[in-house]
Amino acid sequence: MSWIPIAMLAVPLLGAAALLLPRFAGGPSHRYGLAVSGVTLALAVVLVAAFDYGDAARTQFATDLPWIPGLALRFHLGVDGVSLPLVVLTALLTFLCFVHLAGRPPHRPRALVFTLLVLETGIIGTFLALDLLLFFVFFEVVLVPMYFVIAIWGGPGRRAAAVKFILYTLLGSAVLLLGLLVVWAQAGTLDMVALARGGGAGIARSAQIAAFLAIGVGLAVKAPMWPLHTWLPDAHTEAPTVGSVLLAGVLLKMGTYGFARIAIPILPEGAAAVAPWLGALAVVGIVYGSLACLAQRDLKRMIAYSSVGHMGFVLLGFATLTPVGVNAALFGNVAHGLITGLLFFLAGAVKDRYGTADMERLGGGMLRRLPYIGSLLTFACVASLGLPGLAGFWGEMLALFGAFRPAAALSRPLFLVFMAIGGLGTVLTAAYFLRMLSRVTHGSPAVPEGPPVTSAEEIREILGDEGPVEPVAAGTAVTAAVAEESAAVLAPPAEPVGGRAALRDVTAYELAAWVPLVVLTLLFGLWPKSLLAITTPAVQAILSGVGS
Amino acid sequence: MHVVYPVIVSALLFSIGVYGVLARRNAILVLMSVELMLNAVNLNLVVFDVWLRDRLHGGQVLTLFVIVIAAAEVGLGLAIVLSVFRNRGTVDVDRLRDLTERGLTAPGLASSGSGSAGGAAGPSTPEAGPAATAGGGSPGGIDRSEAG
Amino acid sequence: MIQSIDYVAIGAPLALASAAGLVLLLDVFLPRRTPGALGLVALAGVLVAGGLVAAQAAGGGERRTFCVPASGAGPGDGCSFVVDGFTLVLSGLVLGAGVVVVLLSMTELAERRIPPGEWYFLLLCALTGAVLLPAARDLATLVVALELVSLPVFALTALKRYDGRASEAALKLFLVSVVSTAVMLFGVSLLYGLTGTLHLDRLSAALSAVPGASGVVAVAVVLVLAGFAFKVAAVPFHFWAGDVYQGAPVPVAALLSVVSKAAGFAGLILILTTGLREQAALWGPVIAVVSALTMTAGNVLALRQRAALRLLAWSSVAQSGYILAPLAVVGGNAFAASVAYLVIYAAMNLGAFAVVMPVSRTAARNELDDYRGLASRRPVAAVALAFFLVCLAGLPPGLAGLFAKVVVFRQIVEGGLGWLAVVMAVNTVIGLYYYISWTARLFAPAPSGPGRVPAAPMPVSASVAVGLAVLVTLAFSVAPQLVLSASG
Amino acid sequence: MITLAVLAVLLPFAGAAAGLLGSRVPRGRTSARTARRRAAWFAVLPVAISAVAASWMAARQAIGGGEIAGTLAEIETGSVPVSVGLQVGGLSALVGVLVTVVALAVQVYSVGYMRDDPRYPSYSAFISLFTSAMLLVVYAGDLIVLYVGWEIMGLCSYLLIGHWWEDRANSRAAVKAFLVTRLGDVGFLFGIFTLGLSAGSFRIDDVLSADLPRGTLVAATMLLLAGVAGKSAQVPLHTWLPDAMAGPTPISALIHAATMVAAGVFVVARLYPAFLAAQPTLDVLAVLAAVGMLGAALAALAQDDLKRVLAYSTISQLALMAGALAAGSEHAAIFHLVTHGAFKALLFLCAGVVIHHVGSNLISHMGGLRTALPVTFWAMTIGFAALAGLPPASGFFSKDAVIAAIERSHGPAQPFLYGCALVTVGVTGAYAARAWLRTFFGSRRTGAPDRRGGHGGHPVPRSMLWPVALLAVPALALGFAGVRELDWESAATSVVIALLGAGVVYALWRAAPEQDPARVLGPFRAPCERAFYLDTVYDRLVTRPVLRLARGVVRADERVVDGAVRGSGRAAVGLSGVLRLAQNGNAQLYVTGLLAGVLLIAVAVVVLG
Repeated sequence: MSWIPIAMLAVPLLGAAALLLPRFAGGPSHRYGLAVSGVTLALAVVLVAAFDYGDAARTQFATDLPWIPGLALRFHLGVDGVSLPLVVLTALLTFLCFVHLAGRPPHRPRALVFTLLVLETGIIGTFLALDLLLFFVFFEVVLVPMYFVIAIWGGPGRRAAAVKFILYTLLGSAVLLLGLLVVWAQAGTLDMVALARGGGAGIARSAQIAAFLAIGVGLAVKAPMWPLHTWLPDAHTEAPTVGSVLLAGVLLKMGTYGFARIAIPILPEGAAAVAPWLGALAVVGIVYGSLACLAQRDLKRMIAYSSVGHMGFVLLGFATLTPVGVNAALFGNVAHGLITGLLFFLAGAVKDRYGTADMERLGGGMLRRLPYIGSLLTFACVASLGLPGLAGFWGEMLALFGAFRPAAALSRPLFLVFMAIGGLGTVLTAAYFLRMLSRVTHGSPAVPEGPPVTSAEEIREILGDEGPVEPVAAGTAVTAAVAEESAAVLAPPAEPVGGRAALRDVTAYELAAWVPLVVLTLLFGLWPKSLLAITTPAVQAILSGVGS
Repeated sequence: MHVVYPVIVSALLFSIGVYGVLARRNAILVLMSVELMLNAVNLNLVVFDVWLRDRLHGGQVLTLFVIVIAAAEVGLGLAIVLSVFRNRGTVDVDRLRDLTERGLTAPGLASSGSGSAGGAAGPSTPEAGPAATAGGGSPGGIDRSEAG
Repeated sequence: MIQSIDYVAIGAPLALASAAGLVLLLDVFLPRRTPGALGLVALAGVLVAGGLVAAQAAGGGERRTFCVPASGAGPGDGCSFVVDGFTLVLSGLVLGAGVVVVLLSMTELAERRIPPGEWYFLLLCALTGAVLLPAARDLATLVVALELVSLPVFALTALKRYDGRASEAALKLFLVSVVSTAVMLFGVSLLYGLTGTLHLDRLSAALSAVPGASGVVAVAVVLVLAGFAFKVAAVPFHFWAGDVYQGAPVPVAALLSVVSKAAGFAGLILILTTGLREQAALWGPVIAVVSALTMTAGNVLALRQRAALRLLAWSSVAQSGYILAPLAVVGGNAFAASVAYLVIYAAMNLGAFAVVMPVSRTAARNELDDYRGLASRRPVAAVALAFFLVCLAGLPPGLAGLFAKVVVFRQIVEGGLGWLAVVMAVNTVIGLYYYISWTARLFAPAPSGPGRVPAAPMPVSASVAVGLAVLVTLAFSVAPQLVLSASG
Repeated sequence: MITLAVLAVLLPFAGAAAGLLGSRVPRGRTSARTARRRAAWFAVLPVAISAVAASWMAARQAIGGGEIAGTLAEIETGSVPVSVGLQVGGLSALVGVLVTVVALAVQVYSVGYMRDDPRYPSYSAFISLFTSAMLLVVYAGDLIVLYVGWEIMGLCSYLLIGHWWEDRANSRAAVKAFLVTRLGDVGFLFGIFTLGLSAGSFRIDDVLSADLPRGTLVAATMLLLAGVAGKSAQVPLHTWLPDAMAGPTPISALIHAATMVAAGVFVVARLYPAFLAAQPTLDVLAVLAAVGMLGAALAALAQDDLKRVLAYSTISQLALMAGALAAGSEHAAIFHLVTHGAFKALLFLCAGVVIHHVGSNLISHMGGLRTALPVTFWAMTIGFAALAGLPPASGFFSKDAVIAAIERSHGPAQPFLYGCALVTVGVTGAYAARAWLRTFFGSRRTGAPDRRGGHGGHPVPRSMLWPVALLAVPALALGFAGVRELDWESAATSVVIALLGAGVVYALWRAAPEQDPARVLGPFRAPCERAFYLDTVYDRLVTRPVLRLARGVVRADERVVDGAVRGSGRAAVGLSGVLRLAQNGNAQLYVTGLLAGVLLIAVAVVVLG
């Protein structure tokens, strides 16, 4: 079965290459992209089905071929409990992006499909690679496609944002490469599995620290960690919807995945030495990101900054160097991918309809004008702020729990402080999301502030008398499900009557793209074991070097 | 004679050459200064050859090569200077500033006349087209050189 | 004393020289109407030389000729001409580049305003020098070969006699070059004076034996390096690059950026690793600092460039910095990384020139904005150029460039030059800025102004050149081992 | 048997899902009427079954059936595992019955109350979701599971307070409620961490049976107290509750009077052994409770909004329960919790009827409704009697148990707590009397702004009256069921005090029926009405600084963090400009640079090397 990982790389890559053929010019490329990514997703599903869950810590479906002996670079792929969820997430999100595109064909579709498929190859490759340099190569593959996604299909400030993105992340990658080379120079091998098994054996402590710093900085740029995050808001804000979704959903995960795959298992002593700093920056990121969100005006920008905060929790999880912390980080990765992916889809949908994502100009009353989208937005926000029962909770909770008792080598009081600050961050997170919901989804869209209203009951009376109200429930988590259910029968939905120009509520394509995210968010939230059971054995294997 | 004296002479010669290269604006004179530098090298080589009593006479052999190289360089150099003069009407090194970073003004250019001669007014031969668009006034230069 | 000459060893330069002569002869006798014929002859000459090199590589082993018997003048066998792996790789590089340059020349000369006979003659002479140089093992041969590379290039630059800018470029190149040569020769004379030998393999030991003149040795070493530093356009010898690339015909710029540079690096590597092996403590830091300055200066200068050729000039300066960096690592086999980078650099840089060449014929000023919308006018050329630029930046899908950088980084990191690695990392980022902004222009919507140039068909020779470069670069991307095993 | 507990939890959840998903399917062909009817069934039926199941389990407990416990799964976290399990003990069974019964009453009541609301399906679904979450809290066998339910309750509270989101004020109130409780919940979560990690398990049984050091217990219970204070609206995190009255009245009855706010008290009782071993926590709780009960009662006396009166009274009564807990009587607290759940839900539902009838929340718009709403009048009379602790209403017995427990307790804070409790009893009598008199007696006040043109007098649907009548029964009689022993002495004291308070108000009201008896407070009235300006203080101390900080962060991000990035870019470009200066086209400058460079390098090598 070891052909599956290779096939997962080959399908999108060859699919992209086939697009270069002249006969594709002008064709319905987005359908083609849908098919290719669908095949990739199917392969991912096969991977999930064939995965041996009893032995999640072991590398499965391994391929190990020599590629460049001169660089000791081997084409070494494999899947284990750490990478499997992310691989599937990538395949899923890419597929959903194509579903989204199918409903809303972009300009220059062929180029976009090509770019996205290459992007998918790079991301999946990063998660599959088990050779340090191969990892690096795939890590770099995503840069240029993402640059073009932003620079060609982005918003008005796309050029600057794209340049900032690629330069900043390349700087990170270059530093990362230096760290990897230090590891190579010291340990003499590039095989991640062997290196992780060795647990830093043969690498001097000072070299470990240096390498961890370099690798950590490289990954932290991608993650992103405060204060290396400033490329992210611009990139997210300017990127087209699919770009934002992939950027937030999986691209950021490459950074955090690197911590779990490379930095911590291979350099345990370095990790132990740097972890307090990592934790400190992580909690600063949590609070800082939340505060920044609190004062944002742009919806997409706010969601982007929220990623800084959420990634702070993920990094805090890593910094604890405990199984529970790393578990939290991996869980948080997946949850953030699902939820923020959904949030960006929604923000894109809002932007498409209103023509702006500026909260001031959006006004209020989205629940009235676009009840489905408003409801889904509420759901996504509530999931993102870490409500128990939804996926976002477990990552945050376990990260804080990990910080409650960090690894023995770390200072507990320090991490208790981190935990307290992180806990405060969860409140701030809730604050900005609810504030945004209050501003955007609540209130009345058209009717200016009416006569002074003293009681809620009166409001109800007024509304009841004033005219028809759209037939959909209020901003609720689960109205999402209503929408989901009715997706099949979704003819153009009944236009909401709000007194202003009617906007088209959710389309079938959009629903098809969003519903899987909603369902998975609920699934992982209600039954976290589905994910934790895969990661826990792998995490314990990762940390075997640290604990000793 | 101790080896130091000729070496010092050659060093002085080399320095004079360097000075000439830096101080002279006329390309021909610069070329001559370079010759001085090369001759300093030659002197060095011969002196060392003698002083070391090199059985292979590597120094002398190399001297011959250097002389040949110098000759070739001067020949080529003069040809290039000639070509420059034909195109620009000047052989002042510091006035040849058509090729420069964009946006940096070349103060010498305006006064030299080659720039101000006005490409538009000159007989805009097809050959001169690219140059005229790029930098300024080579057609004017051609006029001058033909006149001179 | 009659020496036996190993004609197999000197086959490649000999073939080139013969081809040069043949071109000159044919130019006299052939009718003027067929400039292409001369190009084909030159191409054949280069290919024959390449075949010889390939045959030697296949034959394996090492060939030496022009030897002086070891008679007390020092250790080593005193051979002036040695064909070993290093020589073969660089000769192969030069000849491969020569093929592309000849192909580009055919496009350049298609307008028949440049005399083809002289052009190809000079070109082949320069190639002869560049092939000769990596085989040279004594200072005299080295100097002569270096001049053989330089002098024809001045002439080639100036061969657009009607173009004042070409003449100006030639003069600038000439001036800087001859001054550098003079400085280098002065250094050579000092080295000779200190050691009494010109053979590289005897030089090092002899220098170590020089008592109490370390100052003079240091000065001599620095001066000798100057000549080669000029060739590779290292700081502070980089000033000429921008002006000359811009003024010279595009094939000459390509020649300068690849062949001439390869020759410079060959000489530098020979001098450093053979002639001055024992003096590594002396030149190691110098090379490191120069390398850092060179990559920084090149990248920073390219940052605000609007003219394509100037940008390529500064980019090639920056790339020189990367190639220099492993040389600063004292000892070991670090120079192999330089050679590997050089080979890959040659492929991708020539590719870029090969695409720029036809564009320069429709857009006179050849500015970056002229490339706007190239993807819609000439999709293949645009994709190729994008590929080369991304390669130069060192990002996938340009894996060749990425691996080249990895090789270099690895040597630096292993050599313990952490600061240089960081400088290079930062420079990679700066470099990416201009490469990617150029690449982005290719895919930007074309300007709809009246000045838009209609897409002319790609000249065949240029297409072949581009195709060749793409193939080679792709091969290096997929299997960089080709380069690594050859240069290692 | 555990299936029954699972069923009780899951049925309302399924009802919620069905209500949201199924009410309008197929879309477009389902009339609003059908959808409403369907949603109503989805809402009422599961809760009814849950109520039966809960009662069954409670009955089984009562006859000594022993605990029901079961673990569905263990979730490995890499550290202490989470065991997904339920556990129904005596306390849980009792509170479970309270929750389901009140929820059922509210669901039935809402069918009528929300008759005209187009968003009834989502509304009822959230109530079902809430019921499910609360049952999860009550039946949880594991602290993390409890926490999950705890937070989902918070979400439902948020969604339901903001049900009429067209009004920004409701939206703000909802956000405030969520954030304030969330703040406490962070502490709660940390408390759970402390307990779970020290005990090596999150299972409540394991935690309670573990022999934990006292310091750990104090720390853990203090942290838990934060969550309790948030959820149960105790000082200093109580400020959200009065604002939460913006929600529909049934929500106030269910969530903000009977169930969710009681969850805090429930959790303390559930983990009581841990609290008992941590005396400092109990002392802190005592002080908070004392301050809270008196302050809230005074605030209730000065409010004009009927629902706010009830809200402050809820805070006060919850503080009373907390006081009982602090005094060491878990039984008294739970007893009062149950009776309070009954009579406060009754009061809210009655208030809902009144508000529905009058069309205004303000007491000053009411009056003389005794004749118009006889059923409501009598039900509310019972409710107020229970609230004031007058016999024979249920509140009398439970409050007496609390007062007696406080009286008998020992502790540094006991005198203060006891004093406050007695004064509170008096004030409670006063505000209950005030609200009762001004609502149902006197003349009908005119001038109530009514946007529907006519003047009030909305007919009250029957489905609203049934629950009222039904709830009146336990509100009146529940006391007899729960009483263990009656301390006549303290009972007499508190009744006398309560009557005293009520008497003062009555005297004032008699003197001038048109004027508000709250004037007795004199200059103290304004602070009471504004709840001692705590909202303002929080706004100044927390909200505004945080927002200012947020703006500062955005500025700093722009100028400093990103500024450094852009600055380095600009520096590179600037450096480029400098280096370009040398590229002026003058070959002699190039040569000069070259030679100078060689010289420099040579000198450097000679000097340094």
